[in-house]
Amino acid sequence: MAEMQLNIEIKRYNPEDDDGPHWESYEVPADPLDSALSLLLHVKWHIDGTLSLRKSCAHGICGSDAMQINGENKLACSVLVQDLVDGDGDTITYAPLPSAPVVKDLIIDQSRFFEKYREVKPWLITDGPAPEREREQSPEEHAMIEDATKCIMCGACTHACPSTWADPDYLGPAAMLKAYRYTFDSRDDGAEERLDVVDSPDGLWKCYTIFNCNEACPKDIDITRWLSALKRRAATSQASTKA
Amino acid sequence: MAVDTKERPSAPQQTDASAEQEGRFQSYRIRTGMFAWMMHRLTGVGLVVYLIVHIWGLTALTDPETFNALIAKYHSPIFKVGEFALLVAVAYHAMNGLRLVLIDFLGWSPKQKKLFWTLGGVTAVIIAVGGWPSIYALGEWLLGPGSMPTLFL
Amino acid sequence: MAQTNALNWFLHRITGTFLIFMLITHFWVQHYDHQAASVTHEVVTEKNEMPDYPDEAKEGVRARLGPDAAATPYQVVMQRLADPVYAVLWKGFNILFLVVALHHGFYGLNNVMTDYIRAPMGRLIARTLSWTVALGLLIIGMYSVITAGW
Amino acid sequence: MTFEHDVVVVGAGGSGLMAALYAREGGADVGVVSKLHPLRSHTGAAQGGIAASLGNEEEDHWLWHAFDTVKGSDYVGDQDAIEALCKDAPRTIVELEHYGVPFSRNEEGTISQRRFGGHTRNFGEAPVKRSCHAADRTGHTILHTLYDQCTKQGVRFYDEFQVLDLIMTEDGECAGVVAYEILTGEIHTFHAKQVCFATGGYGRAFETTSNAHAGTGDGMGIMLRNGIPLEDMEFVQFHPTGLYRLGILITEGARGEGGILRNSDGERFMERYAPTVKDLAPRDLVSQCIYQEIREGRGVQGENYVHLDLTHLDNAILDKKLPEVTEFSRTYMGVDPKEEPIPVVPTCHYAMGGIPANEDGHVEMGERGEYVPGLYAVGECACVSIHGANRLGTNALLELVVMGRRTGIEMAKQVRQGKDYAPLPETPEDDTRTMLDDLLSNTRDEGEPIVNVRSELQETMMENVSVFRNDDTLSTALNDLQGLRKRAKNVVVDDKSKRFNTDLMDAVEVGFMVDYAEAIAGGARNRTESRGAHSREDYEERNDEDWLKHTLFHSDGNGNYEFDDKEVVITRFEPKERSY
Repeated sequence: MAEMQLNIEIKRYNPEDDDGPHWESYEVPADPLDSALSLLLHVKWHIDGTLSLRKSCAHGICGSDAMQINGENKLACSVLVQDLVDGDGDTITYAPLPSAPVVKDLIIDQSRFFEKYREVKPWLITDGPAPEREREQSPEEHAMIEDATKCIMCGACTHACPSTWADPDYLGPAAMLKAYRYTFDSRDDGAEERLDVVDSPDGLWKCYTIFNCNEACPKDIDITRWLSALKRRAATSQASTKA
Repeated sequence: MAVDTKERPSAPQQTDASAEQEGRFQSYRIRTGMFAWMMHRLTGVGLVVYLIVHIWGLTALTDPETFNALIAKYHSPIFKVGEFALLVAVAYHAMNGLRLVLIDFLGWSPKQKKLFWTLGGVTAVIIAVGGWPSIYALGEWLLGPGSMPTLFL
Repeated sequence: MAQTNALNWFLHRITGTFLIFMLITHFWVQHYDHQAASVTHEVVTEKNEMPDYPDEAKEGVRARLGPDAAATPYQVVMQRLADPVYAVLWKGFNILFLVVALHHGFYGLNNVMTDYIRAPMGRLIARTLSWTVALGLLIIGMYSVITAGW
Repeated sequence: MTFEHDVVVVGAGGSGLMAALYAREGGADVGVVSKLHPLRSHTGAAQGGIAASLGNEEEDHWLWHAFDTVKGSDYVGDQDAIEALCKDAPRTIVELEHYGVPFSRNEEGTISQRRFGGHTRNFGEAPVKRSCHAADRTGHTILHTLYDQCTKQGVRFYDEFQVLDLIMTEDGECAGVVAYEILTGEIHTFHAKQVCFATGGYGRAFETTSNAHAGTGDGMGIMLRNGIPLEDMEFVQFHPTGLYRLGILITEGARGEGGILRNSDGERFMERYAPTVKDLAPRDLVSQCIYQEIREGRGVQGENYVHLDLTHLDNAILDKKLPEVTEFSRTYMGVDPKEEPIPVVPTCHYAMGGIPANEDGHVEMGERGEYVPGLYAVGECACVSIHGANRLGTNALLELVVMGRRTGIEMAKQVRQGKDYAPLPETPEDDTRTMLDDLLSNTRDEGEPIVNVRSELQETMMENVSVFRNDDTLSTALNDLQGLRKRAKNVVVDDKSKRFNTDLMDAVEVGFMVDYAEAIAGGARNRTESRGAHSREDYEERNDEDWLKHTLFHSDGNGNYEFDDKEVVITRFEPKERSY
């Protein structure tokens, strides 16, 4: 049934047995409309059960299966074979997200990624008691943050960022997008607290508008745009505190 | 009981091999944004080096002999090549810098690719027009006087 | 420790934009001056030979230093600096240019260095070192500019 | 290792996080144990909305909402629970908004609401705008906001710990759970005063499903193995519009915004089946109609799918209100919904049945009020029974948050009132250890790959226990399951390592699947009537006289099972014929 045979190269590594990461190849049947994830599952289910990867929803909303495919960070479930290869016999490469500690095969340790997320106080901070009904927010105010709320925290952006590679302590696009999402929420009163965190040597100013995050984002969020807005906000708030 | 959300019950052991994954530089597909950034850094560092040399050179202003010798040096072929490279670096760094300013200050992120190609075109024109005298002079020197077309000059 | 870089980030972009205009001016005045043989008579000379200046420039130098004076680059520059209005404008511009270029360049360099140096001590050393160099260059440059033509 | 918490919540989707958050706010020390990172939970995939009679767009009343839910359930939902749900809905939505959920807004700046299948004004008169939403990412924004809040409040998370067993004392009290730490392969005991299961649904037991790979219904399997019955498992919801072949969901919101289902003739066939609400009929009905069209040869191009037509909608609506629909169709089918209709087919979507629980989350063994001390269930894995034989769209998210909230509050109250730890048995981890060791010791000689057993199970369930069922198909399924039960014990685990052994967990999950699949097929065979999502070809009519009751499925975990009844609570709405 399958229209072509593809060569799958996977960067494998199990620290329990292996000295270091190494590449392994597999022959896999594929259709143009198969997702990159389904090829991996074919390997895991039919060829080698020791292959380890995270997966869940398989349609791009849970953010489990971000990895480096053909040299770029993508969600395996959201990219199709036809967008990766030209035809029969071609090769697709899979590696874990760059610049992250590897737990096993394609699975990375995300504890540092989520530490950064927690650092930016990613929750609504409000002064005063909550009203009886919902807080009002105009469609325009809502539009300010809507793009940012699409984030699924898959980590593709942060691990695509050369600033993260150079300095793993860099907060990274995902965490700072969260900071943007709450700081620019018209209901939020916590801007100062959050800006204190992102306005740091390992924070906002290491965003050099490289756009790797935008390219990697499986939800097509214009991350750079929102981080620029956050920079302007941080800069003006610094100016007003000094004044 | 104290509640701590930060610490995992048991963190994975960091091994040397897993640290290997964390190189400062990663091989990654280069798209326009990353290309622009890499070139910006490269030209930027180059220009700082040039700036140091250039300012150092200014000390020659105090002494006629040194200054004249320096200017004479500037007219040697190797410096003509350097001059051209300088123009390329300055033009690129300036135009890409403009792109970054537009993105950061005016929120032109959605237009970043268009900006990249447009300003790339402008840079090419600047290099061609501004660099022509150097190319002309080099050509004259290499191929003999009168061998270069006298465009713009 | 107030670790904000907001002001530097802002200045970096402002100085960068400024530099574009300053560079154009700098090039125009210094390197494409119609008195100098740059635009119209761009030449490559053999080692240590002087470029030939147009008659206009030669005359200017002779008028100032006597009929036998040679129109060397130094003399051409000094001849221009002899005009007090030009000299003040030129010096003012160049000092500003110096400051702006140094801030822009060395802040950029610091960005690169703090990306690849992670230890706080290392960062401190790199920063101190680079800004010391920048300060030295500023002093040298200012001295050269201010004393030029004296 | 043993961890102690006042409250341990198993599962970190919408209901788990909600229960954890409210228990924490009520002063309890809370640990959340989940086999995934919480943000990977399947709540994030819920697209269309969450129902509440806020009345932001037009007049609405919780009683109308309750009526719709009762009618939607085909009158087998418990009306006391439904009333609690619909009454609590508005205030819960407002609380979510205060926590920061970025709901879409209308021009007045209040939460925007839209129409959804089965939701009507004035007891069935006409569709009503009741569904609050955040574009078509409602579940996603709720899940993320709840996680943000739990982080803020200091809920302790144990990510990627798979719970494999319940710890029960001899007196039938729950003392905690046993969990496998996927990262290290260690087995841990969680000792808790209160245990709350929020383990989600079992869509993965069917071949075509909108559910995540993780949706393997582990919690239900664990309950059965510990002697706790499952309720109403025969009611399985098939969502009418899954992408053809893939099962990925196209939200009902697409029809709420005006999308139309068409057969091969281009006919809007829902007009024939449900003249009043047409394409916005409840899911059970629409799924059955689609199957009917396909059976009668009106599937598009002779294939077994129909078209969801959105081409007549404004591009602005598709871009603003249904961006994910557009994205999914383009990504996975290469179809641009602005230009051409989307091929869709019913897909296994939601489990109406589950662990019997009341509206405060207490798990009930049999009769009402017969609680299992210290044990709660909430969300899709629980059967409260709000949804009865068929769930209305947007009521699932609502159940997660309302019941999660109520359960969290109840657990915190119990802790404050001095509920103490039940004593741990001497070796709580033994059964789990044995199970895992047995699986790891299987060899290729006697066993087979995990995928074989799982695929066959999914196929037989899809073939025999999906939208239309009869005694023959159900007997076939039960027969197959008997064989699969044995084979599931012999599957071969390739990966023998301790570190992140997903292969081993796959093997465990297949075992759970067989256990509750039997409850689904068995319950369906047992219930000799058609009601809601349970449609028997050999018993086409609803039979209130014999079957206006819940089914309780008891199993010994070895293929021997029996059924028990539980009465349906009726408060206001007497059962009548259900037509739309």
